[in-house]
Amino acid sequence: MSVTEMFSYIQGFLSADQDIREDIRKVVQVLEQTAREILTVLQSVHQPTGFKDIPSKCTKARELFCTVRKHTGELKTKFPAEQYYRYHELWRFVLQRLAFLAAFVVYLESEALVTREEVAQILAIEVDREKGFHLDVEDYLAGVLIMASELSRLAVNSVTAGDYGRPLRISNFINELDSGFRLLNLKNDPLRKRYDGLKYDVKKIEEVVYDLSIRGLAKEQEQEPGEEK
Amino acid sequence: MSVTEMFSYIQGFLSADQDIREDIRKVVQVLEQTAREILTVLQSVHQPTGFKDIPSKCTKARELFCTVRKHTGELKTKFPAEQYYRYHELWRFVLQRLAFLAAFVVYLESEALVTREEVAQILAIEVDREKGFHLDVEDYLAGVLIMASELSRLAVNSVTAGDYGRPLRISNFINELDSGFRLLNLKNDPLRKRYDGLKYDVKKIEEVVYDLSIRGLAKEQEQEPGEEK
Amino acid sequence: MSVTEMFSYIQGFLSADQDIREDIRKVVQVLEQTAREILTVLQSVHQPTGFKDIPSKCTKARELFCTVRKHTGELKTKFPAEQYYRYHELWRFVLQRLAFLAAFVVYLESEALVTREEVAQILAIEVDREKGFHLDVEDYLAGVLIMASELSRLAVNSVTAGDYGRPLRISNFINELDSGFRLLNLKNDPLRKRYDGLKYDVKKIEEVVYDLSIRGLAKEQEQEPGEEK
Amino acid sequence: MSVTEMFSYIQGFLSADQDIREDIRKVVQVLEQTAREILTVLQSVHQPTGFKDIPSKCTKARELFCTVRKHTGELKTKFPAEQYYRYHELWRFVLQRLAFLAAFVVYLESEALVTREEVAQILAIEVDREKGFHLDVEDYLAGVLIMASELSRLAVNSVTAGDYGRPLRISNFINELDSGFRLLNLKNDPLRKRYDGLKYDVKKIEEVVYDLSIRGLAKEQEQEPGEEK
Amino acid sequence: MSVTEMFSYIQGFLSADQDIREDIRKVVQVLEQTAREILTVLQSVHQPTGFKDIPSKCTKARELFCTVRKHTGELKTKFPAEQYYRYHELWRFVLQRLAFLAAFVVYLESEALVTREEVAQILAIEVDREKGFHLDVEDYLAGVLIMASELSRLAVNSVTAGDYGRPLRISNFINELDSGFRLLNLKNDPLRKRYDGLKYDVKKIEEVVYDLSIRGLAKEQEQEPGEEK
Amino acid sequence: MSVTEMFSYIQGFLSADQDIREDIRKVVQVLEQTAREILTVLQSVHQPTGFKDIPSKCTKARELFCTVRKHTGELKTKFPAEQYYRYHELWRFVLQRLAFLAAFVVYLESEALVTREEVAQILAIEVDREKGFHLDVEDYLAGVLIMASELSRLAVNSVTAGDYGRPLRISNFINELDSGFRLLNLKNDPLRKRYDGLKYDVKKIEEVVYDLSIRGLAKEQEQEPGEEK
Amino acid sequence: KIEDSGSHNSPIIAAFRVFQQELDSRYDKYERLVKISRDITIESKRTIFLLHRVTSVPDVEGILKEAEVKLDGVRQKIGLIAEELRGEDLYQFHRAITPGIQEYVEAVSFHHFIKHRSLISLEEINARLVFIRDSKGSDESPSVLTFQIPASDFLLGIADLTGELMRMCISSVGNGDMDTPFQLSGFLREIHDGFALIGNTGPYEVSKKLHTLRQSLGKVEDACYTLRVRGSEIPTHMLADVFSSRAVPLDADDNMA
Amino acid sequence: KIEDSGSHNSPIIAAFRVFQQELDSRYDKYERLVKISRDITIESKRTIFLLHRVTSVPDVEGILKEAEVKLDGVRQKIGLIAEELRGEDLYQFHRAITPGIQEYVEAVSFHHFIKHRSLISLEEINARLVFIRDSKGSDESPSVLTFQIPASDFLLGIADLTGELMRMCISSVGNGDMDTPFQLSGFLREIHDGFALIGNTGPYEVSKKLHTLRQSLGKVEDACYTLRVRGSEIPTHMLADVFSSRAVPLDADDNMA
Ligand SMILES: [Mn+2]
Ligand SMILES: [Mn+2]
Repeated sequence: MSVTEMFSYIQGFLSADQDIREDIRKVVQVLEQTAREILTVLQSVHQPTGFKDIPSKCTKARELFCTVRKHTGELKTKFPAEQYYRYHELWRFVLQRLAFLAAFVVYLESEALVTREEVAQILAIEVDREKGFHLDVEDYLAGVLIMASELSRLAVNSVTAGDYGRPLRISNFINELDSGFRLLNLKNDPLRKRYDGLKYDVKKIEEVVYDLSIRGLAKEQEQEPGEEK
Repeated sequence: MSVTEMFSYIQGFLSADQDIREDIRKVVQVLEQTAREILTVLQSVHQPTGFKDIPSKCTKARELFCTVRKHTGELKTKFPAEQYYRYHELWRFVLQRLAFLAAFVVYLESEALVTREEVAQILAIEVDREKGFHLDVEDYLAGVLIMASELSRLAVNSVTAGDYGRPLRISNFINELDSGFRLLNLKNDPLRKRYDGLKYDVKKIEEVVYDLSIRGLAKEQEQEPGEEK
Repeated sequence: MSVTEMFSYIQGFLSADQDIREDIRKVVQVLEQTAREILTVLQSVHQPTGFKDIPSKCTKARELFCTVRKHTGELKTKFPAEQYYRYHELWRFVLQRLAFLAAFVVYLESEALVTREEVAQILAIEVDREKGFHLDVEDYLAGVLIMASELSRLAVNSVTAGDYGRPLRISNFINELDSGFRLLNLKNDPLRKRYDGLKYDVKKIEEVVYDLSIRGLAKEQEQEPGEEK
Repeated sequence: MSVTEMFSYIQGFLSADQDIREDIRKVVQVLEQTAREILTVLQSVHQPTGFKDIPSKCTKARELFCTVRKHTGELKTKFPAEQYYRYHELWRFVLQRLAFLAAFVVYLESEALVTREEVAQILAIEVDREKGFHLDVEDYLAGVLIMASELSRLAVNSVTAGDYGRPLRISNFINELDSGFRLLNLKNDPLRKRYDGLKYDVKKIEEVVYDLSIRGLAKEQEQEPGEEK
Repeated sequence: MSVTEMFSYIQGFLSADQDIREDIRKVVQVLEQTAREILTVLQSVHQPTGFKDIPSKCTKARELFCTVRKHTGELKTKFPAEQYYRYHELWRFVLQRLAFLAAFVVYLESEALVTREEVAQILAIEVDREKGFHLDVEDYLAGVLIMASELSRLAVNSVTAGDYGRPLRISNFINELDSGFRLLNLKNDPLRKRYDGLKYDVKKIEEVVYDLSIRGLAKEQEQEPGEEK
Repeated sequence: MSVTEMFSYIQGFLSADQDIREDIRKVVQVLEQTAREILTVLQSVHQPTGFKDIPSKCTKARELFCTVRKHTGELKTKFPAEQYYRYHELWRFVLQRLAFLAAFVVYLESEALVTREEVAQILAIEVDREKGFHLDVEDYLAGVLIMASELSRLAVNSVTAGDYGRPLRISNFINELDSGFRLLNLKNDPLRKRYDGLKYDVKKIEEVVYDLSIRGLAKEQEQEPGEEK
Repeated sequence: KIEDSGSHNSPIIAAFRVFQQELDSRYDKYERLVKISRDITIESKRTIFLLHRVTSVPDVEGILKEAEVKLDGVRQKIGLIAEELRGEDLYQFHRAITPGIQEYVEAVSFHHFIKHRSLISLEEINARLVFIRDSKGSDESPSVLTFQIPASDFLLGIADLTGELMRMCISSVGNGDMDTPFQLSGFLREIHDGFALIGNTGPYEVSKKLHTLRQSLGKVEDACYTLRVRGSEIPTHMLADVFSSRAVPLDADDNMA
Repeated sequence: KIEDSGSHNSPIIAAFRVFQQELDSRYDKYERLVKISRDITIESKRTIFLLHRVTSVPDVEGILKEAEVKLDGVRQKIGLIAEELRGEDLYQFHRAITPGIQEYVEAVSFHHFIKHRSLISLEEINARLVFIRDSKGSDESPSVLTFQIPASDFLLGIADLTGELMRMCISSVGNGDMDTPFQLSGFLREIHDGFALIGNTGPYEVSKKLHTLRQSLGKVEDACYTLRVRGSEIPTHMLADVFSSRAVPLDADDNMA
């Protein structure tokens, strides 16, 4: 085989790879668009009026996740399954965003932490790598941390909207989350940096609770959390 | 499952991954050490006296590649085969170095371009991803480009050592390589940057040939290349 | 001795050094794990319910420090005693964290500043360099500064928990600490940067005290600090 | 003059510059030390007890400014007067600190904004560049802005100390300062950034005034500011 | 003076500085244009035919320096003399170019090193900082080094033009220059980097002299340098 | 129109713009591929054997330019004609390469500088912006500068191929080009940087001519340039 | 002989003289546009600066009118740009004018918000950038020049507007204005959600500003939160009283300036 | 009452006074070491500078002796470091002294190379860093102080040495010395191969210098190549002649300096 033949042959490899990347990129763009739409729906909970119809917003978001599932289904077909990590970077960002959105919906619905299994189910992907296109555990955790920072914003805005009970509940939830993360031995990577940000969210929410407490606003609500939910 | 249980469970995943990385890193370190030893052997061809016993140096390098093969064999056992690209960055650098060294040995022996198959064989790894731990095509190309820059140095030093025929042969070889690379549609990545460096190697070698030509030194040798080899 | 021999000889030094570093790193990782556990225990004092059983939390933390002492004992054996500062960077971070945790426990127990001697004793290390593995004064001070920022958080949360006396006592304590630090002629180094952060802690605590004062909540408690301690 | 002589002569110039920088750096270090001492004296006004003897603290600070003047006097002798801007960066930081301290003393004494002339006089330097070592206008402004943030802290602490009149006076003062700065067309430089911080100081002080107002604490004191001074 | 008046007054200072910079920039642009014209005139000495009428080219360049002097004259009026170093960076580049051009003209005329005094005179500026707008010694040296590299080119081209005596004279000149620079204790700054390039100019010229020597072309001309000049 | 509607409306603009960019990018990729093929054809003139059949290589390159014209024709249809500069950056790079290749072909054919009109004709585009998709003057100049550096390489290789007359002709050509560029008042932009590189090409070619001159190889050829062309 | 005369008669030199003219006239136009853009920036910034005074003085109308006059002046300058770009490709000189154009969008949208409490549209902005010019041939009818602001500049200007809105909010809180902060937070949230919808599909510069936008929104939300929390300690009507009594000395002060 | 006296009698303040002393004495020592190190750097650089003259003057021995005297002076300064570090942990102050120590290694190994054409060993360097000091108590026997250069500083100094060797090679070519460049290229290649063997196992700073080292080697190899290629046009003995005839005016010039 001459040098020219050899390089022509190699060019075949390179083109195939570039085509796959191009295909993935297109599906990811569509996913990003849908993710942005879900975000727009959910962000309206920060509006003073938004607190009233959280359930309807969640329903709407759940509907949009149908579209997401269609596209994740498509994504899987674009590359050989065992090369997940070869192209991981291409969808990593959007998958973390989607995990965040799923976690946020679940929190708004039930004030509970979404599990990795639930997120995978909402996105119609797998939990175990062996079974196919899956949700990497680090991407799940990144999504959860993005939600934590959204919750600190929610704590502030719920006070503005006159809901004095929610911050306390958020505070408890975030504290539990913080303890959970403290169990993990994170490497010095982007996830670690994101986790360092959690400290600020915790502090921020504690200060909201403090402001309510010192004015005697926390107590009065504490008595009736059942009714409010 | 409580938050705590969930995070404990996740910590299991993270530890497993970290252990694999640690194991890979250790083997890679040994490979790097051997690669450095091979390099030391081969670099002595740049010495004025080194031109005489290139064959014996190649033999010695070939022996050291036995050690390499032992360690590449070990490397494969350290992680699930289908997660090659998850840990690719960990061995990428050393694999490119080894590809370079294999290419250099083959060039010194036969003045021919090593094929990807030959490199894979020298390192006892696969060419096709499907068959197991393989030599990624981009890593093969990176190794070849490192060799090109070593050859431009060799052209200079062979003149110093009084061998006026070699630069001309290197020049032809590098030109062919350059044409080969021009067939490739490289992305804007590290490989592309490395390839941009090839231009300088080509120019450098052409200037050596020029220096010989203008002094009538290239011609006289050209007549007797058969004897010299 | 040839140049090559000389370099081989020196490589011997370097490998030995790297092995030591690897050993130290492993022990440090274990220390970090334990430090994280102690932190989890102590963090719970920020919870509204946590204020009730501070003593029991301190006891639990004290127990975990036994494990710490086991590992610091191990750490000492990993390198020649007189080369402490050669490897200082490797354990510096975790030692500062441990100094912080020791200082925090002591503060919670007695509302007093832990001395360097006490920290050293809790960690089963020395105060004087000459005597063996010791606690560098800068690392002790760094630990104290980390605690200061934890105390500003505690001041906020003690108000939430209905303890209006503690912020005032913390304020006095932090002010004294600030005066102490102002005696030091710190260079433009990490410690200096950390100290610059103290300003914000002081301010935050002052604002909490202010919030109590203006609502007449500080006064009433001020009369009975003796009883509460 | 031969080439050699010429270059020897030139070497003289170059060494002289390096020597000057070294000399300046030494004096600046001493100035920083004294600045820190003045700060410690003035910081104590934030203490509850500190409000009583502000005059004595000012007196003490004024005394320390004598030392400052000795060193600024020395500083001037270290370089040719017309090369002020060549070495400006070397003393810029400490001069801004000193301007802040001078401004703070004057405010504590008279609740008035120090003029550039007064600062220059306190530091025994010039206002007009033409007349010698002077206080650059941007450095004066930086000093004033540092003081503004110190005053917002003072407003908070004066409430804690039971002085309810001071915050209102500080509020008026800071508002006037803010109006002044609005007149300046600042470039996008460090000074601009510092000025952006002023808004938060204004806001903080307004909040203190608000807290006093709604409790009817502001009015009663407003009538007797003259007595209190 | 009220705060408002004071700040209005200060705003005047700040605008003045910005205006000065704008004014200086305009004059510098014109100077750059003229410098480029002088360069075009002098560049033609590298042409084979250019060697014949060096004197006429120098005359023409000298004329263009009249324009330069007009603009340097203007430049001085744009800012207070004692703030030279405040705006130094604005004209530094063009002044170095002009120093180079002056040095090159003087060399072509007399084969001697221009002194700083001469450059200053050609540009109608001062040597002593005290006397007004001056030529900083580092800028003078930078100009001289730019010329050195131009002379190495001239040595090559004078051989092409058949002038075999000039390279030897250039060689002696550059060697003397090199000895001069060795006397300087340069910091690790741009000037030092430029000086490191001088060695390569020296080497290149030596190679030309060598080429002439081995062909017996240098000697014959050496005897008649007087006539040629 | 609500804020949301307004943003949706604008997103319409942005999507349309992105689609156009995607379309352009695809055509540009094809153009790049063809440009690389033309380059491969022309590069072979640097080979010792390549000097013999320059005309046939030029013919082959001319044929490939037909393909280029097909794609430039396509390119024009991808965006509104009057928004050329909106998307300029997308094809700028390849257009400069093509201008270089056209200039190189023309130089090899006639040893003359291609005009802007000729390049435009070879690429089947316009010279005047008003008439449609055109060749920006800066891109034309960039192409010419790329050719200059290719010619310096050609000068070296023509000596190797035994053609001693060509370097001298290249030298004259490049010098003229240099004078041309010196007329331009280039801003501090990429073109300016590229032009700064011309200096090195000029120097390199001068050194080749020097090497020929000192060996008496230039003279003998100079007598017969007419015949050779 | 050839080499010598070369630099004077050669076709290369002749061609380069043409390029010289073309480049010089292009660069000159570019420089002129940069200067106009700089003037527009300065004048727009001054307008914004002036508009910020609405939080501390009673005569809002007067300030709005004064700002309107300033904006008219800026529009005259944009007319100069339109004239320079007559028959040109706007995007060829886009880099020269984009800072000024963005700053104008910021100023005019700030003015619009204060007056109408709504977001100005790109069409509304462009509708005021129509210029009537006397033709050069004096007896021809006057020609109409328009300037169309690119969507990306509009977006970038609006992104910067959010920073000004945040500043306005902080000042309002400082001055005891109880309504503006809440209005601002709603408005800012709408803009924020709009940008979130666009995400990274817009030009790179927009994505870069998203972080600052988010920070501004956070500051405004914090301010509203503070008002609510503090307001909880006192009935709202009292709150207004408290601050209106404070407003007087402030005004007095400002009138002096 | 407590707060007021607090800043004077509190145990915290008392403890911090101790820290103040400890830190000040540490920082002071650090500063003193930085100054000594700076002196060592300057004097070592001067020595290197002086040694470079061997390529252009005939009296190599004289220069070597002069350099030896300078190096003795530097060693005295290293003695001061040893004294400061008596009983201390060298690595605590390593950052203060490493620049000077590296520069000394560079100078002393350069001197050694010119004299012996070989690489000085770490042991040879350390053997000369033994200092006899009179004990403070005057009637005790004099004490012996030693200074051991860390292996990493040795390596870093040698890495820098290669830069000087490259400069020496370029000057030698310029001055017509035919042997030195070839000797240098062999020597440099050995050092280069040595560093290649160590690769990235050494400290980070060493890896950082590898690139420069490779460049220096390239320059030296190019110089030898040039000599060989140019030398091919003339018999070697003639070559020497050519340059020796050139050497005279050069010397004359230098004697003037
Ligand atoms: Mn703005
Ligand atoms: Mn050095």
